[in-house]
Amino acid sequence: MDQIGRSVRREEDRRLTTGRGRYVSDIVEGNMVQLAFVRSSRAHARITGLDFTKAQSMPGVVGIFGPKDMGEAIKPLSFGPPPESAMEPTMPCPLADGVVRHVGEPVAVVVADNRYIAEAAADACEVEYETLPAVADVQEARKNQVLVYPERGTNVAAVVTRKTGDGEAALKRAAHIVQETFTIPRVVGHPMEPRAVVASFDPVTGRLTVEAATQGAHTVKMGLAAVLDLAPEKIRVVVPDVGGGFGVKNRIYSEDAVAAWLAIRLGRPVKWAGDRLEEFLATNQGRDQVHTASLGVDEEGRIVALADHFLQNVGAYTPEPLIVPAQTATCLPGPYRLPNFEATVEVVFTHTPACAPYRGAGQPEATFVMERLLDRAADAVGIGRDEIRRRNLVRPEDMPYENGIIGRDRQPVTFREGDFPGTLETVVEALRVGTSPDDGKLRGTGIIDFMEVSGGVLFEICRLELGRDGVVSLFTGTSSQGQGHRTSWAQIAADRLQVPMDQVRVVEADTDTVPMGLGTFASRSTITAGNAIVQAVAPFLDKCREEVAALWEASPEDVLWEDGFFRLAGVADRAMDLRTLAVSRPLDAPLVEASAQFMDANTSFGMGCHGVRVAVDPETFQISIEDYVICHDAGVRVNPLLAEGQVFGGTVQGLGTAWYEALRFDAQGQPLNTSFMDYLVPGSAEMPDFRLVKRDFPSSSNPEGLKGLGEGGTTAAGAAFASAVEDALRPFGVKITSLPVTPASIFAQVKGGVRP
Amino acid sequence: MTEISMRVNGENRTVNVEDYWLLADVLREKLGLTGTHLGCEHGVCGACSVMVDGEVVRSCLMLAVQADGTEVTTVEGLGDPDHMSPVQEGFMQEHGLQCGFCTPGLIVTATHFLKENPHPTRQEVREALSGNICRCTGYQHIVNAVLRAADEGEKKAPSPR
Amino acid sequence: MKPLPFRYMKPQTLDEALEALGSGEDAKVLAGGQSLVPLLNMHLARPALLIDVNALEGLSTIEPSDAGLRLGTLVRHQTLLTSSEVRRAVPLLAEAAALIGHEAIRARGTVGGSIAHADPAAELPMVAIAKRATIGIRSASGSRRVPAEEFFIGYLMTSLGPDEIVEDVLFPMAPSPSGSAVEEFSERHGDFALVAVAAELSLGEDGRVARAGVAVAGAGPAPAAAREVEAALIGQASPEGVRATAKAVAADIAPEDDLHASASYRKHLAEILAARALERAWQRAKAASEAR
Amino acid sequence: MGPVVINGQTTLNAAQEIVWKVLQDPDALKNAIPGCDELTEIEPDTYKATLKLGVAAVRGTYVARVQVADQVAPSQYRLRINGSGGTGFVDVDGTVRLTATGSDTTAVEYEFDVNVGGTIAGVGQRMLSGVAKFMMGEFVKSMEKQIPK
Repeated sequence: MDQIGRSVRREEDRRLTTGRGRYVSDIVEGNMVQLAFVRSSRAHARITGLDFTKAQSMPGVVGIFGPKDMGEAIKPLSFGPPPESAMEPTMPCPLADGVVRHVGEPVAVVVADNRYIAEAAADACEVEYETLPAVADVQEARKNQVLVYPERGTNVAAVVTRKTGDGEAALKRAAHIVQETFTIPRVVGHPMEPRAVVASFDPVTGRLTVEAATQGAHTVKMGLAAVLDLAPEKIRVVVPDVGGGFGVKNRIYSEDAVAAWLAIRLGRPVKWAGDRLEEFLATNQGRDQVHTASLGVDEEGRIVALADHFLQNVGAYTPEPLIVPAQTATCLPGPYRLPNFEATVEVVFTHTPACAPYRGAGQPEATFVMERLLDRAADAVGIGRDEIRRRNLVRPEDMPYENGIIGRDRQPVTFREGDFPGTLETVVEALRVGTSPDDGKLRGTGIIDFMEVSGGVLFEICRLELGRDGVVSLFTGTSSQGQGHRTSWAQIAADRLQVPMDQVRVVEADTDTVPMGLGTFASRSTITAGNAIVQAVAPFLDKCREEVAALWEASPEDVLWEDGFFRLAGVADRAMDLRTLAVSRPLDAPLVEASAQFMDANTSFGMGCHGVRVAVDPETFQISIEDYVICHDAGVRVNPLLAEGQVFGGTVQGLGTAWYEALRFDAQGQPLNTSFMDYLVPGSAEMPDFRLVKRDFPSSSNPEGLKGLGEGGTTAAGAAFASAVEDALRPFGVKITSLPVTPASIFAQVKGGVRP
Repeated sequence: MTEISMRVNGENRTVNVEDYWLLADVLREKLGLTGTHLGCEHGVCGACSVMVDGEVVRSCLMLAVQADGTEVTTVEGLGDPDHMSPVQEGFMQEHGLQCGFCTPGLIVTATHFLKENPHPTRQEVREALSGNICRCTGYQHIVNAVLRAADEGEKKAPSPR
Repeated sequence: MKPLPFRYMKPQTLDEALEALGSGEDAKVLAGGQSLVPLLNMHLARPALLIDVNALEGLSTIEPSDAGLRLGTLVRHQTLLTSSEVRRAVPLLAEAAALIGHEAIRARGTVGGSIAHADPAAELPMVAIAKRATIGIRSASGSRRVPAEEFFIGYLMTSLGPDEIVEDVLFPMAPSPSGSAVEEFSERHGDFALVAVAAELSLGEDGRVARAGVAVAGAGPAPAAAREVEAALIGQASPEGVRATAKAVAADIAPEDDLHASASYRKHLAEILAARALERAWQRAKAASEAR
Repeated sequence: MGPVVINGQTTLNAAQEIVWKVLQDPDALKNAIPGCDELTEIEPDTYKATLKLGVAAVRGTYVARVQVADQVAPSQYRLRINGSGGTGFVDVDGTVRLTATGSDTTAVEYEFDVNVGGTIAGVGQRMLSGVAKFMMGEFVKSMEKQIPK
């Protein structure tokens, strides 16, 4: 029964489309209390007084707690070291310990009968601040006039360099050098479900159960164990339906720790369901880089060298200070032959919320910089924007192509499969189709290449268990926030077990079911869990074979597995399927189960190309997308429909950063647009219908040929959109070097320029 | 506390509410209808859309006391897992949802829209849904889903995969 | 983001509502709630008493008369879109109403609510100014009518007293033949306008513009009447001539830089949108004149 | 975007000494600061006040510290208001300068930085500058009214 490659519809959709989902905020338990946090209105201040008097007397308030009440639990949050960690994380305490370092940092917590009362009481809590100087802009912070951590003496948290060949020195040999400063704004991930957590404590067993809207159940478990000084086995973290993650739910947060601490202290179930404002202020954000980059090419437009110096604003607290900037540095060369390269990044603290991995995690930034430079270089050489790419892409005959830069799997980035120039041509051809009306609008196209870096981050475990009813339960530590893992994982298992899909039950993200899991991030789940599932099947079937042999009083070696049936060698009518095996076993027979741990040692690289045609109103500079072609190597597509959904959704999220999104701060670190009225995200009316062209090359980096594809759309869209808009605006000579590209930002450039 | 009575998904419900509670929270917390989601609580994202007396409204912008005496339809009232409405079925078949959090609001909005405009164009669907933010799907599959529901499964929807 | 506690009342008569409003308690009127409730949820509005006027009789009427089209304060935006009465009498209103938010907003939002809230980027205040509408105001001590231009005084600020309520808005009908148009620029479908322009032109016997009403939203702390443009329009007799008057709009508005746009971009947009609105209004007026 | 900067000048028909006195008078301050119902001296030249600030439906109550400082009689002083409440904070800091332009006329020049933080800064950007200017206008108008004729 071939299941891999089929667009199986998701079973959970029956629940989710009829309002029967179960998200954390939906959970109700007897005697439950709800939380609201008192959050800092200052970006940097010393807290000199907390007065809860007025709030405490409000009916329905159960208690109000400040940092002093939390005692030993007031210490920085932590979790296992990330794979690439040349630098310790700098994490906040669950409630600010004396000093606040960004607007929205939790200062105290109100426990009340419901959220209305909790919010009203939080509103009535009085906090006395001694305001301290603050800095929000990364370039200002780099000047070290205001320090986020005075004891460090500098706001520069770390400096990372990536280099290959002669590096920067090689630029001198180039016939043309293009140099530019690029800005990628601070953006907010904004899953539609704000973060939420429910914690309850059973004093009899001493066990803490936490249901969290998270991408990493074990991450939260280990983090809670550390901050609360609990033995990990005393904590169970379960993940119900989760309303989107995009990287920002892949952490332990202060609110998780406070809710868990309160559940133990109060002996009552505790719920915190964050709201949109809290999502703006207290959830990790993304991007915020400033690059000064130079690309040198020869007379024919062949790349000689790329040099980039950039700043990464990481905010005040940073769970993984280097992941994003290191990934940007690694990904800058893209899918091109690039002999000489040097990138240096300075990671800089500011008084803003943490800036951490968000969908793409460094790749959209790198792609924007490199692809913009290639556009410039094409203009400098006098060749087409597609032509310069044609001349520089890694070719099939170059593979395996090692570009000399060490990636997140601690190995040189190596392109092992694919036809990059072929992919480019496919998109160039597809975009040529279609005409535009003669309506006075300016039109332009953008065609850009990108790499999707997927997997290469540690391991996942898959455990298979044969139930008494014949259903095979599949346990993993990954966590779905919309990716449809239950369906894809069941497809993989059903395919290899040769059973119908409804005979596989997927249980994800329950820390009691597998000893460890890393969670869902870095486009790693399909590769890591997918291979783990396949690798668990063989030992699982071996165990089954032994059981069948016992029933048949035969030798396990004589039991064969064919087409979903166990057969006895040489005996034609002896056959048994898994279901029959399950019901035939004696009641006291041991559980049939097997596990495999797949270590994803090699990153998979999927290459892709986006082609966009836009129309721009030459008077108002209103932009519309007229055509959008995507080719995205996804390796083996387990479920093509779900894969397509990831690509389309990722691309629209990338268009958000490209077109609308930027969280602005004033010089004192006040965020200025913390509502969906002032922080715009993509809506349905402006987004295009994408045309997907499929060219897939199974990964050579893992046994099943799987690749991730959740981030590539986000990675590519900004560069593609900017290129197309700039092309359309050639008559005005507009240069796009920063995102988002808004009509207002175009006008700002045109104002001083020449009209066509 | 005020006692209010509503006809919710065809059933008469009477409940005591605080005057300052939003309709969304009363549906979710007092009536257990958690299909209605709160995504922004300032009337922009559309996740909390429900029908009140046949009109689509944001239940985060309406007080529960204002719904006294009205007929309210939430996503739960449009179908159930065994009897999905054409729009719900369309969302499932076209993969018009990923995380599913914005989905109930979209389904309510789309259901109401198709009643008014049973044969829409793609752009009309896009405009009708433009007050509902989805962060996962990129909207394309949602538009497919609504068109599929409009045509009850066949003609205008993209070719079967 | 939940409202802080307040007291709620739903009076059955206008007198009852006005009495409560005049009681000195910190009270707010709740009509459609599409502007007020977000403010309540964000704790930016913290009234002690909310007076829900939705049950009041006779405030949802649409009445054409010689004086013009009178819209009761509780007429919903969606009704402006669907009412044939409105489309016939004040087509500008129907066109503008289509640009208000999304259907879920229009289904609840009311004419009086939008006028009283006075968001400078909102459509109805702009149309009220372009049409030289008058606002009917009631309090326990009496009633008065205020020209729209005197009603809107700044960001969310109007000449409405704390004890007063908007009872109706009267839109005078344009002498025919006339034509009108609204142009709006927003980044996404359904958003508040960055800038919007509403224009209405009436032609004289000689086929020249005899009367003009032009207003701009989103380009200052309150919707602005484009008096310079209106003056320049009188006597114009060609689409080019009509378009050219848009240049004068800069003198009528005083936008400031904000997060979404610079003052100069807003001025630029106002000019472009005015030209487009005027040209369309002209064509419609011309067509109306030819149809006679 | 930095703080909202509000500056302006006006000429009052009173002698500089009289204007100076009014501007220093806590009662006059109380009447002039928008939404100020009470002003209690907590130490010399420093007052505690409760301010109800806002326009139309958008209103918040702020517990404020009002400080008159750096006086150079009769020509200049600094006024600082630091208010905080449930929706955030409002910090006003500025200087008022008086110059006699005749025996019975005084020029008043002022420049204030207004810093707003918290929810109101994050969701109310579109209105802040306009509202701040409006309120400062109210402050000046009210002060003018309190100059004895």
